[in-house]
Amino acid sequence: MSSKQSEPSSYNLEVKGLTISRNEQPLLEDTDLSFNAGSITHLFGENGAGKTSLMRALAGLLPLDSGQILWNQIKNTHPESNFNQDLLFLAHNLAMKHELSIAENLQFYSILRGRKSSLEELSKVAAELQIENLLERHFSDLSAGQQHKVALCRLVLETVKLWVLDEPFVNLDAKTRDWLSAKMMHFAKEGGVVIFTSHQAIEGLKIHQRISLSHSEEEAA
Amino acid sequence: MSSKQSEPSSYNLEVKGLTISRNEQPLLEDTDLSFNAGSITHLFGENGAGKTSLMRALAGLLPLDSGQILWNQIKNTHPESNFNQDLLFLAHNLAMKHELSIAENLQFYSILRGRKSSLEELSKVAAELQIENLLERHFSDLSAGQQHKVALCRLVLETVKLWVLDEPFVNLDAKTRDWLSAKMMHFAKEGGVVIFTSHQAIEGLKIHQRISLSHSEEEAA
Amino acid sequence: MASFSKTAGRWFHQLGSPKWFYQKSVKWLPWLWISCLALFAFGLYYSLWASPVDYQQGNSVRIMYIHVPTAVLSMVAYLAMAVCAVIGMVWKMKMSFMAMRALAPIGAAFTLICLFTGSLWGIPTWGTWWEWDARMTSELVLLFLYLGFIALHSSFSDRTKADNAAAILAIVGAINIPIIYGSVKWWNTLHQAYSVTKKGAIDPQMQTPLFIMIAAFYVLFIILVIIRLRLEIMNREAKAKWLQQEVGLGQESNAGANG
Amino acid sequence: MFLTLLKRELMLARRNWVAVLIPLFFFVIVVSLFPFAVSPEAEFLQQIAAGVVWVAALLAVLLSLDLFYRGDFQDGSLEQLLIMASPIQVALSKVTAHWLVTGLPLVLISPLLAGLMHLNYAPNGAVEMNHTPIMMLSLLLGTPTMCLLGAIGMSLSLAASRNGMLVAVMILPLYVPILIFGSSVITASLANSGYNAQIAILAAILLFALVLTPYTTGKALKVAVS
Amino acid sequence: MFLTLLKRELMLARRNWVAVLIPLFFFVIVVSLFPFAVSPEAEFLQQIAAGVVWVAALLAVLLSLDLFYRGDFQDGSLEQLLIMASPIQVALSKVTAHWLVTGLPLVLISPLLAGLMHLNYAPNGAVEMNHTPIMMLSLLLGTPTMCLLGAIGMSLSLAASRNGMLVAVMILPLYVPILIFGSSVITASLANSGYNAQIAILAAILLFALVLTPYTTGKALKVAVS
Ligand code: HEM
Ligand SMILES: Nc1ncnc2c1ncn2[C@@H]1O[C@H](COP(=O)(O)OP(=O)(O)OP(=O)(O)O)[C@@H](O)[C@H]1O
Ligand SMILES: Nc1ncnc2c1ncn2[C@@H]1O[C@H](COP(=O)(O)OP(=O)(O)OP(=O)(O)O)[C@@H](O)[C@H]1O
Ligand SMILES: [Mg+2]
Ligand SMILES: [Mg+2]
Repeated sequence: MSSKQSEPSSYNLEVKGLTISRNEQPLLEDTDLSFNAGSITHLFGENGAGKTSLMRALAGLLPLDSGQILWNQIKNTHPESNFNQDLLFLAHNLAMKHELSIAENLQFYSILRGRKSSLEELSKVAAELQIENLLERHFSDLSAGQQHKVALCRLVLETVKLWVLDEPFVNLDAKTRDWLSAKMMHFAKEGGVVIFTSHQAIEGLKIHQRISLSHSEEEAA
Repeated sequence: MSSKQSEPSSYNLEVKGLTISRNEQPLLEDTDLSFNAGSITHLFGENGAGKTSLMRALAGLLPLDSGQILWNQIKNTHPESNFNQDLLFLAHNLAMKHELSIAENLQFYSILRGRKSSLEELSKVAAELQIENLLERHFSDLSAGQQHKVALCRLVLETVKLWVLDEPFVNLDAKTRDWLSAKMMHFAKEGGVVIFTSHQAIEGLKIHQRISLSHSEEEAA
Repeated sequence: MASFSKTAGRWFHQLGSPKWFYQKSVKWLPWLWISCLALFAFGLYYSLWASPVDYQQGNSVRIMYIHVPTAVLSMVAYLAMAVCAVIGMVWKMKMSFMAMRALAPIGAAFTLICLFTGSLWGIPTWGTWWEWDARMTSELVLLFLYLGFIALHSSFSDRTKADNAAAILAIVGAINIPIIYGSVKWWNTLHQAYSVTKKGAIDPQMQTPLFIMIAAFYVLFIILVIIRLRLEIMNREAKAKWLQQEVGLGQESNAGANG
Repeated sequence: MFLTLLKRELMLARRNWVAVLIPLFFFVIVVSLFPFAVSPEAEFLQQIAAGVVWVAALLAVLLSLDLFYRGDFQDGSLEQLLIMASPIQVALSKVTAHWLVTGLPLVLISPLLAGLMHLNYAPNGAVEMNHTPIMMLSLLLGTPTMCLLGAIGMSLSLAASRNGMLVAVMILPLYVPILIFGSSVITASLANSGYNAQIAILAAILLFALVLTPYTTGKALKVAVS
Repeated sequence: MFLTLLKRELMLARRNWVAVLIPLFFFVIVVSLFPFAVSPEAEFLQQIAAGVVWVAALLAVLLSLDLFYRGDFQDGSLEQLLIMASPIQVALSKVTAHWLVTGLPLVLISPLLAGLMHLNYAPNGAVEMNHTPIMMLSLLLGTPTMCLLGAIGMSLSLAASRNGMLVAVMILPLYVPILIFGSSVITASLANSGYNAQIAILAAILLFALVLTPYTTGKALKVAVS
């Protein structure tokens, strides 16, 4: 299922013998995967194939039926793996508080990472995404794409090593899609690991690994 | 801003001198638009340009600052225009109850249209969308794309004359995108009016009118 | 609007323009301040020195000269708020909503002062700072209404929505105030068990200073509303060109007026 | 259309039947707390019974508001309803369902509480009077008004904040008249004096609310989705 | 990490001064409903004060639970928190914030309510007793327990997605003992009898809850997001 890359690398996410299921139906069975530093992986498959479920399992949210997930050779649930600090998971749900302003929302997360981002940093990334005028607006008073952009700001404001992005290109206009592709490639170049899903093809994004999931059967791509 | 089509037609949505604003900032000013029977209109523009706001204004949810919306020459707020019965508006929010099953959710909306759809009809469209096994599942236990598919079933189950679809292609796999394009073209061919937004290009969809919105200034496309 | 007479129509129109109001109100303020100070000077002198000491209550009766005017204004403010709400909703007049928003904290403050002075007065006269007396109780409910309004309005970030929602609340509240007052009064007369020193007619020697103080507080109230409304305009029209010019020009003309 | 909407609301409530029970539970628990918290003496309980039952009913109605409005707002159903039906119909169907599911059960369960609070206690020897029907009548007239007023508050606060206490802060002051007249019906009955006037006033307030609030709630719902 | 999480919760709940005051307004308004419903006479009010203040406190805690748990669950924040921190930390931070934001202010403002409810009323001639500190103590011990138990109920109900609220209904009866002991502390003080036993029980319940509930809550939160 995965195209193994054997070059040694600083960060490395490995999945061994993974079985996960939803509603008592297995989605993945005894699967091995590996995601190396500097690589961008595209998970694809039909609706309901199990992409989101796999990502949630990687993030430690969905209990595994069997198998293990290793971050730098250490189990991801082990505190020493530092997995939780290294991971940034963006889900369909943007995880922003509707009744708070954009700035407040983003600052929570950067505080949780241990370093409150300054207002300048905030305005800088907001300016790149053309939402600098909206920093004081409630999250609920934004358009769908603007809300999405706010969530994307986290990619810049938080220093991590692994991005797990569920449908990050949805609702974005072309300019922002390009911005995100560039950010992803830059992050990978600096040694980060990127895993994302998308139903649309993204022009200009260099993808190193494609993993296809399909209903009850999986195949390498 | 709009490319007027002067052919006479059975259904016709016309917008005259429309001004709408958000947060006291105008998004559209004194705009005339017209959407004719049998046409598919693509609204496009950057994030935050006002596509959703325009659609909500068309649907009667966002109050107009000035101007009027005419459905078959009658104001849309007037009961005689029958506008509310003729309109199907799919928003970013899928408007489905998480604690109800798919079948219940869909049946409720068809009842509101005045005709409860039978279980066969339901299974038929669900089968087209590969969600026929999920009809008894709670809406919350579906994947993002499956949830979206459920909302799309409404297009088949409810008999209306105007579709206003906000980002209908989001989260869908390629097969379902094709299904939706085909449905849209079929609906238009039968004399329906389709207005939709999308940030992605949809292959195979024949679009009759494109309207571009942009921040604080609008231009015809 | 067509039914308005021509001058009234123009007035209405002008009042509806933040720019017009912002520019004109600067000129009204000095006059208002002068009359306010004069009324207060006169009223305070009259009430604190020249009026008689109450034979029952002694000097504590002087609290009345603050208590009663604030009580009156607390209700006037709510009424004004509701009127602004109606105008704002019917004629979609932004300025009216701004006035509504400006009135709320001022009304709440007057209500609070009325409650506070009333409680203070209660300690010498009734021996307790709180009794469930009809007037006091309905004043308390009024305070709650103000607080509800403010809480609602400031829970939105979209001003249009905040204005519309809060306006509905203000109107609903205004319809309810007479009902609340009536019910509380009725309820209170039902439970007359406890002793309140019931009041006789007011001595005219107290009435005159009281009227002066009421007038003084009225003017003060108007001044406060204008100031808050100007702040509100500055806040909301921050991006408008006229205001940006005005802030520059305004300083000059202020300096001219003061110097 | 109204019936369709009502049926939908009732179906949803049935799905969440446990959530619907919480306010009822709460009602019973709050009332039954007082014998413990205050004094178990029948005479005393009888005197506070009216007030306690009424306040508890009022709070129960308040607690249950969220269930009927917030969910529909958050998942976008509310705007669909407002597109397909008139705001007044939506408002009325919600209020009716809310009352049928919360208000009416409160009324029906109140005799139990009357027993707990020794509402019909008579000092030894005296002929026992039955005040329970009067209490039920007062609640029957009062709870719909509470639902109607609560609907306004809830709709206004939907778009503003998720804080359930915001509604309470806005609406509780408006409940004061109903509370006063409602509880005084029972008190008057206990004192063997007439209570027709209060009943009439309660009914008048209800009518008044019935005429005015659905329109207002509809407006407020429109503001919420705008 | 706990402190960071706590800070987040506090910031979230308290983003502007109005939001800070809403629970307090609520508490005051609910308490002041009772004089309308029961009677404004000081003697009466004094007797029901304990129960009333306790019920109002419970209600405030109950109504604010949603804001702290369901909101985070629905918008996906909860899973983000659980990715970044351990479940027990998340649970503890939520409970602490909830108490600091709802429970503590209630305790602090309760003297005002003691005044409104004439808690320290003494019939003419009698020496006035001050029961306010006792009331505050009882609330100080009782409110954290309510927050802890509420957290379990709420997170279990998030976890059991179907009939989630069922669990919440099961938690509500657990509040009853706290209510009874809490208000009886005040009643005992009013009756000039000893209240040390009740205080001790309240404290014991609190300790018990403090030890057992955070782990359970954390587990339930984890199940909820899976
Ligand atoms: C609707 C609001 C109120 C109005 C219009 C009002 C008006 C007045 C007036 C006209 C008097 C003078 C009565 C007289 O000497 O004949 C008075 C006295 C008094 N008021 Fe108020 N008041 C209001 C609210 C309050 C409140 C909220 C409190 C307490 C918190 C309060 C406490 C008192 C006290 C203690 C006195 C002196 C009573 C006495 O002389 O027996 N009042 N009020
Ligand atoms: N609920 C709301 N309340 C207040 N302002 C809003 C609200 N929704 C959107 N806006 C503002 O109105 C403007 C237009 O938003 P709209 O949702 O119409 O954009 P859009 O074209 O649909 O964008 P997107 O492609 O991101 O969906 C934006 O600037 C946005 O900030
Ligand atoms: N919360 C849930 N509870 C139970 N079952 C679920 C849940 N979410 C998804 N499922 C089921 O698990 C399967 C995989 O879902 P998943 O969300 O992983 O799909 P996906 O590949 O992300 O699809 P999409 O492209 O639609 O996002 C689906 O069949 C779906 O019905
Ligand atoms: Mg998915
Ligand atoms: Mg949009």
